[in-house]
Amino acid sequence: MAQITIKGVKKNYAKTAVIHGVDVNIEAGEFVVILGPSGCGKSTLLRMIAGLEEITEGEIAIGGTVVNKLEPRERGCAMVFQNYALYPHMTVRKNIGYALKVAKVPKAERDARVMKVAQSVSLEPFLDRRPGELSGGQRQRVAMARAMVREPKVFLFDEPFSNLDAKLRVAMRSEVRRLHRDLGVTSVFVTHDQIEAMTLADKLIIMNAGKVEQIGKPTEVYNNPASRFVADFIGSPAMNLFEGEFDAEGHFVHGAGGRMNVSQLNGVRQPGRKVVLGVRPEGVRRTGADTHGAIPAVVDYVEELGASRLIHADANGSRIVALDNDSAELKSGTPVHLSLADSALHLFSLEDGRRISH
Amino acid sequence: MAQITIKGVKKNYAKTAVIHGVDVNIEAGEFVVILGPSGCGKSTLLRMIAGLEEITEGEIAIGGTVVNKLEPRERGCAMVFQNYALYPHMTVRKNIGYALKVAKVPKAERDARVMKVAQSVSLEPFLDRRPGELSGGQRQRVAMARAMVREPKVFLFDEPFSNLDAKLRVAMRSEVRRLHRDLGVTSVFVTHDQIEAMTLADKLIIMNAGKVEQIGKPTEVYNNPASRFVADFIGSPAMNLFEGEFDAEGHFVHGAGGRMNVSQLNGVRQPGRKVVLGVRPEGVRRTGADTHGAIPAVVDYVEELGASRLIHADANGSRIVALDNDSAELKSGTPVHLSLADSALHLFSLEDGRRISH
Amino acid sequence: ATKFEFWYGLSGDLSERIQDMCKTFNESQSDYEIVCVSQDNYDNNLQNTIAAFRANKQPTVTQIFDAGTLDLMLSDAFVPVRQLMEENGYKIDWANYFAGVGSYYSTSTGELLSMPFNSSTAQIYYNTDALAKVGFEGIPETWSQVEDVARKMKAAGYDCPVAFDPAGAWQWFEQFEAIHNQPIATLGNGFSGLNAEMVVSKGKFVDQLTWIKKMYDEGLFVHKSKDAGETANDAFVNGKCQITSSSVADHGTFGKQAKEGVHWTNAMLPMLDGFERHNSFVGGASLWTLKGKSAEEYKGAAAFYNFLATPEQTQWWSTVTGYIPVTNSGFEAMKAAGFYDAAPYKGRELAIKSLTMPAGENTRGIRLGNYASIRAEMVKTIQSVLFNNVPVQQALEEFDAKGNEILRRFEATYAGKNLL
Amino acid sequence: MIERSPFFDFITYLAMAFGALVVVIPFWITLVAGSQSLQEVSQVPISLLPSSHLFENLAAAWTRGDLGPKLINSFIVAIGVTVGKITLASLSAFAIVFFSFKARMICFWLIFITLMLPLEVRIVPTYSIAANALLPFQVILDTLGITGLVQAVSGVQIALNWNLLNSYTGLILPLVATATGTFLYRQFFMTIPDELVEASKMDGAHPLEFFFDVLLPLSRTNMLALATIMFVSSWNQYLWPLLITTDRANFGTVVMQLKALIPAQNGTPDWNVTMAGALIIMLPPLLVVAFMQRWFVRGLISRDK
Amino acid sequence: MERRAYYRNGWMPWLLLAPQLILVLVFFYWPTTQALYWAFSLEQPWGGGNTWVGFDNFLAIFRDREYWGTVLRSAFYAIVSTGLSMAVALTLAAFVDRSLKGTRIFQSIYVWPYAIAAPAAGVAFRFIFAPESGLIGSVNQIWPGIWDPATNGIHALAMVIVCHAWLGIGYNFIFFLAALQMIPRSISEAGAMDGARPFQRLIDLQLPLIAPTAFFLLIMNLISSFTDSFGLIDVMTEGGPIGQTEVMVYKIYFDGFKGLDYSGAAAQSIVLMLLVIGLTFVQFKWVERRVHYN
Ligand SMILES: Nc1ncnc2c1ncn2[C@@H]1O[C@H](COP(=O)(O)OP(=O)(O)OP(=O)(O)O)[C@@H](O)[C@H]1O
Ligand SMILES: Nc1ncnc2c1ncn2[C@@H]1O[C@H](COP(=O)(O)OP(=O)(O)OP(=O)(O)O)[C@@H](O)[C@H]1O
Ligand SMILES: O=P(O)(O)OC[C@H](O)CO
Ligand SMILES: [Mg+2]
Ligand SMILES: [Mg+2]
Repeated sequence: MAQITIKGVKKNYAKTAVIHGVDVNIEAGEFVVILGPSGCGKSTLLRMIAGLEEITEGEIAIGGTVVNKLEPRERGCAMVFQNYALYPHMTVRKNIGYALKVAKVPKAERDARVMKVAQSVSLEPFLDRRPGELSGGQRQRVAMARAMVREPKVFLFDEPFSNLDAKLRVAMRSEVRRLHRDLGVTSVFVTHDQIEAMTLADKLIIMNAGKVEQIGKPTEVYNNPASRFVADFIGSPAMNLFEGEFDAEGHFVHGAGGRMNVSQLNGVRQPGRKVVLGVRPEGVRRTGADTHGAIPAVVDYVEELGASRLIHADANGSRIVALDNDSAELKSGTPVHLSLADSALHLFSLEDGRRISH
Repeated sequence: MAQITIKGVKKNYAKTAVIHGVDVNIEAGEFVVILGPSGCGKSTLLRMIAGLEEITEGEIAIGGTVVNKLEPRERGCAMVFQNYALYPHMTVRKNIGYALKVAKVPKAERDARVMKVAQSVSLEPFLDRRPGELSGGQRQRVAMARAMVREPKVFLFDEPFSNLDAKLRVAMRSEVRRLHRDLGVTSVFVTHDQIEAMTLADKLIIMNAGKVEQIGKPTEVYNNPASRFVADFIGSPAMNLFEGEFDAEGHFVHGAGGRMNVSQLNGVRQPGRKVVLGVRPEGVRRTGADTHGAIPAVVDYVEELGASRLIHADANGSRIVALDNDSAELKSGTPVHLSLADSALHLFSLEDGRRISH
Repeated sequence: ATKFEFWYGLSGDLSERIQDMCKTFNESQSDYEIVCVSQDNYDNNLQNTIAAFRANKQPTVTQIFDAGTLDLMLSDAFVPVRQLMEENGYKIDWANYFAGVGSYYSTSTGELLSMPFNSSTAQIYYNTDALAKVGFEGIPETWSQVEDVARKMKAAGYDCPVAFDPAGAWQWFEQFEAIHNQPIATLGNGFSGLNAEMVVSKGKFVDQLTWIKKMYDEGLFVHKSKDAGETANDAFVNGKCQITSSSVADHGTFGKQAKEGVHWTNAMLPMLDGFERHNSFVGGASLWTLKGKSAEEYKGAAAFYNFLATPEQTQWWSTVTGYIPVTNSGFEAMKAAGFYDAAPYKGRELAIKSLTMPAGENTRGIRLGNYASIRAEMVKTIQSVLFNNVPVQQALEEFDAKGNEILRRFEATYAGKNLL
Repeated sequence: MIERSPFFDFITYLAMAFGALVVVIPFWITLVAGSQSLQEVSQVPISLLPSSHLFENLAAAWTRGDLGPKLINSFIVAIGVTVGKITLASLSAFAIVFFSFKARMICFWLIFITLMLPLEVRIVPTYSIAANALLPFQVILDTLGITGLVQAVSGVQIALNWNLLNSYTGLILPLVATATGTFLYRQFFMTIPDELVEASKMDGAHPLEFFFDVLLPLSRTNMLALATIMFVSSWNQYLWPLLITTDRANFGTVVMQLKALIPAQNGTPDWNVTMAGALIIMLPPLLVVAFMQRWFVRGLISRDK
Repeated sequence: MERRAYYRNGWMPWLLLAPQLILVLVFFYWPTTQALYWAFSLEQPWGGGNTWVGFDNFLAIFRDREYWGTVLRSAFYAIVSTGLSMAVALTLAAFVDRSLKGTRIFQSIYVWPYAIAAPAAGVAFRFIFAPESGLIGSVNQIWPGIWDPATNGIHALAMVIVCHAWLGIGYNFIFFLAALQMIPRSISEAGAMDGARPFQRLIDLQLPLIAPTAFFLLIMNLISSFTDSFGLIDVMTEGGPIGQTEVMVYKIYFDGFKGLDYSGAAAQSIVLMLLVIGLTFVQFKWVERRVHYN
């Protein structure tokens, strides 16, 4: 259990800058998830913590010690790789015990520790198999056991579930959660799956193009996205985002002259101000034509989700998605009326994409 | 546009039977999705339609003609492969036009048709690039364009989106839908992603272990799963399924002696009958301790989904998941009370897993 | 003109002389054109000839060395030269050929099978300055004198008194056996049957090899070979070694290549004390006419042989190389013309002298099957004695055993055939 | 890699430099000796710096080894083998990998086994086949009685004869016959995803269209690797040309000439000329490898994922 | 998994295979059959005929001490040259695999020996190892007679073996490097995270993972040392001194062509063939049974 401090960290590959200066503080025992689109630098950041990648600039400290110059083995981190990176030629037992063997832990103690860890992730029956003879989920557990056995100060996970199918992913999620609850080791978990991120994180770090966009609790990030990028990235189906401006009457004008009554945004409705208005599909509901502020729209198509469905519609040239629980059939071309829930509006600057508080 | 009739089709690889007899009727112009877990034989069935796999037994007819003995090129099907299977050394233009070239379509006509198709999937700017220089989504579109250019009678898709990330998948979904709406070509789409299946299908075929489990509209399948397998497979988070039996008083007894009041199942509650009771998480709600029939449970953990959250709890030894919109924090170990929505109960035979109507 | 091929096994200077000869022949008449192809050395030429014969691509005429004579005789692949010449209307006085030469290439009944061509025998070569320096008067004639001289040379500061190349089994071994009338194999070295047996380990060569080994160990014989970086001949003409033994064919080459200030002479091979000198073996090669060619080509071959047999040609060949004239008349004519009286040809008559010494039952020649392989075994045998200290008696017994194996194999291969 | 300590990097460079030295020394010595005069080359110890006589030596070697025509022969043979092998190998590998027929595995093994028994092992009998490459067919005809039949009917005696000795065909064909190429192509073809074949089937392409339109363009890197291997190995053939050419003046290859360049039994030990000759002989394949090495290595590292 | 994208087409595969099959039949199976026949008979060198002798030829070579000497020498030659070449190549490949700056230059140099004809290398090495001149000759200046491949069979053999090993470096290097580079990087990284240092990772992780390649190379090298040694020996020592550098192939050539003993040579060829087939068989057994790691 150790605190991790990342100060002004940058990373260049040859000439190209990949991480542009990241500052993060991770408390001891915290479970931090780094989330971001592919190529944004998540793995790079994680690997710099691990010591697998040199730090171009800045400082990383683990448990108070600056580790910039330390070899991976000296940092007390354990890592679970995306493709598990199990040693294919060793049995599960040897895979798990390899770190101990390298550390010259006596055989008896080693065996005991391997056994204990294997039990904790229900791997005892497979200890003498090779990774090739295991299912995806079992391999994943071996990777975790291997990380656990060293009793590291920090766990690092690089998209550990991305090779698993949906069902297994859900199961592994709860296993990781349990692991963290039991051991309480500081963990950094990289993913680009937002459900994974939302459900696992104590603290969520949203990265984009080598920069941190937002740090916060999952609900905080969901409910108060700090930028247009985060708003768009978090939540599935994605938030409806309309580019437009306020007119003299304070209406929000968008698309091919669509107008929305957004009186709840009082205070920021400077006429002519160019903004992006965001509202989640669950904040858009079907309503009667006579409802105040109802937006007329035409159904494009409907996506059936089972319990609910998504209405994709066109509102004056802007695409809008609404979550609907009604099961009546809606043909393409049907006119509907939609209203935006009051509390659910988000506003971002069109220029820099930052959130505009209201 | 052609009708597809699959009659008593079986497939063996050497000695092992992989498809055990499938009968399906696909109407001309219909969009059919085959959904099932990995290895259930979806691809095999599709490939038999395409002519890439011999039919061991039974008959497949396309547009009224039995095609069992026809070469792929004689069947009038086009196929989009999971990993696109683009010709890596050809430009996009050549990839799309290859089928026409092979068919000896004159160059001028070929170019015109390629151009038209490319326009319809917005690929014109990339016509002279190689597949390696395209993003995943663009490649996917090339694969579709390649299938479209031949103006086939049937489109076959084998998990065409499984290599795309979540955002792109949603986008491609609507593109496929548009394509089908515009061309109206009979389509068979294989996937193991249920969202994809639910949202795309006119008709859903659920397969399991080489057999068809259920055929129907997506909502029908969601609301009336024909078997325990379908119930478990469709819906995310998955349906809660409790194995148990009815006691003398008609209560449903499960787990470590948990009892549920399921009076709405009147008529099928023979004491001692062993059944599986199913209820979707959205049919499980938190309720007061004094509500009639409330089930006491202990929170294990809560998964934050952003708009809502899932409460994973233990009810007398049975795991139960409830969908919750409340945002109050729920620590592990908190006792709660849950109630099952009346209309949402499903009952399956414990023996053969078939649905028990009530 | 009819073209026909002649393959030969000489290289370097000697190869160029052959080319000269071919040119002369081609220019001397217009009916035939001979194409002369070098195959580098005798071994190669034999192998390539066989290979070509099997493929029906053989030359009309091929030059086969002494060691391959029996291989040819049993091959059923040639046209006997006497028959060839008769059929083509040439009258050759076969009796004019030196008896030793003729008999080597004839059947037991005296039928000459191949055309004698470049005949030689072995000689010993001395650096006369070195001999003078150690105060030896004249030329050593016995091996004990050679030993004595070599010892003195060593003492006088010569690093390499005698150049010795184990590959020279022909001069160091075969010719030794001949002049001492020692049998290499029974049945007159195989002349009277394919069932001859090797007997080297039972004869005088045991002592001789023992002596060579002693000389080698004392540094009086010095190993000179291609593998060692410098051949014995080179070492001799460069003045680095003072004595060497080689074919008289090299007499001409030595004359040309001897470094400034290196004075040398040749002599018949030395004898062991107390032995009567017998004739040495004819070395070199003869020309064989191969079967399977057209009559026209045979006409050409015959014309070519006839051309070789002319006195002028015999004399020219003998002059530009060190090979001996193969006919009595040729030799007599040259002698009469004073050819042998002065340098650079003086000394070559010793080869004839050596060849015409009294004959013994073991001096007719060697008629052993696959003899090239047996010779190669002898090279190994000498090497193993010198380099690996294998006891001489044992080494030679092994050599005999090895040789017998080769002979028996040959006999079995040609089972049912008899010596001609 | 992971550890980046300067000390370890230093060790790495040191080891690599040492390795380079081991590899380069023979080339260097060849060059140095080839550039020296007879006196210089005979010195002990030899100087390790090149001298100024390279061109004379090259010229001397050129004439002594008659390298001009021999180089041309070597090129003809090497290119012939390369082209022939690539053609044959790609076709047969195509058949073996992409077609389903009963004797598929038997054919594969029939061809593959030849990989295990290089020419050197069957020198002697191979020679006789070179004398008449049609002999097997003659024997087949004879044993089937066809020869006799035809002779009885038409009076014509069937005598198949095709002599390969002293011919380019003879130098080339037997080297083309071996399975290296087929094996390499097979390995590569197996990495071609099934879907690509299927896509072309769906596009209506004939197998040969698939072969020419898809497979060949895709195997370009492998083709280059194979070409390199084939060129080098056929250029470097020694025993076979030695055997099959009795007429060395017209059909000899450069590598065979090496022996002719080694100082002769009673010639001067002019190793400088020998080495200059060796230099000429080594150069073409070396250039090919140096030039192709990028593709060469890449072609062998067919990462099948 | 078995490929499934097969074409079914009656005659086409045969048409495609025909050229190769015919060549293989003519140049491989026919001569091999002939060798088999010769090995059981006595073939006259000039092709005049032959007599059936059963196993006599084999008995003859098996009774021959010299033949066994050649076999043992071949084995020694094979093991030492293979070991040497592979060890050097592996070491170089392991360092190159670190892909430091400038490694590519080294990498391309290491491939060079592959390009060189064995006889050409033989000439160069013969000069380098010549006792009276060359590079190694200098030791004779200090200790006269300490190095003499012309008379010392062991020296001569060492000289040939070193040259053979050198020739193999390029080939071995490429394959080792390819194998090393095909190990997922993350395996090494996992090793590093587990605390293993580079050398330990080489031993514990990389070597076991490239074992199939190493084994393949081992067999290829062994086979090549049986067969490719001919050119080298022919220009370097011609089997001498005292036949102490004579290996099996050289003896086959020598006995058959120089010694005109076609049948003995054929019998030896058959023995060598069996040996090589045996080795290849071992390889296949092993490769078949090799752990499929993924
Ligand atoms: N060795 C390298 N050399 C050059 N650029 C690199 C290297 N490794 C990564 N990059 C680049 O750095 C950027 C960040 O890469 P990184 O692997 O950290 O992304 P990521 O967020 O983990 O993406 P993913 O979700 O796809 O794993 C990418 O643009 C990538 O192309
Ligand atoms: N060529 C083959 N030989 C033997 N068995 C095969 C072959 N191809 C497929 N199978 C087996 O047939 C079954 C069905 O395979 P299929 O590819 O149709 O599954 P799928 O439903 O498409 O699965 P996925 O979702 O993983 O693609 C599997 O158990 C598979 O192992
Ligand atoms: O060098 P030559 O021509 O005299 O021949 C010597 C021997 O007879 C060859 O066997
Ligand atoms: Mg990553
Ligand atoms: Mg599939």
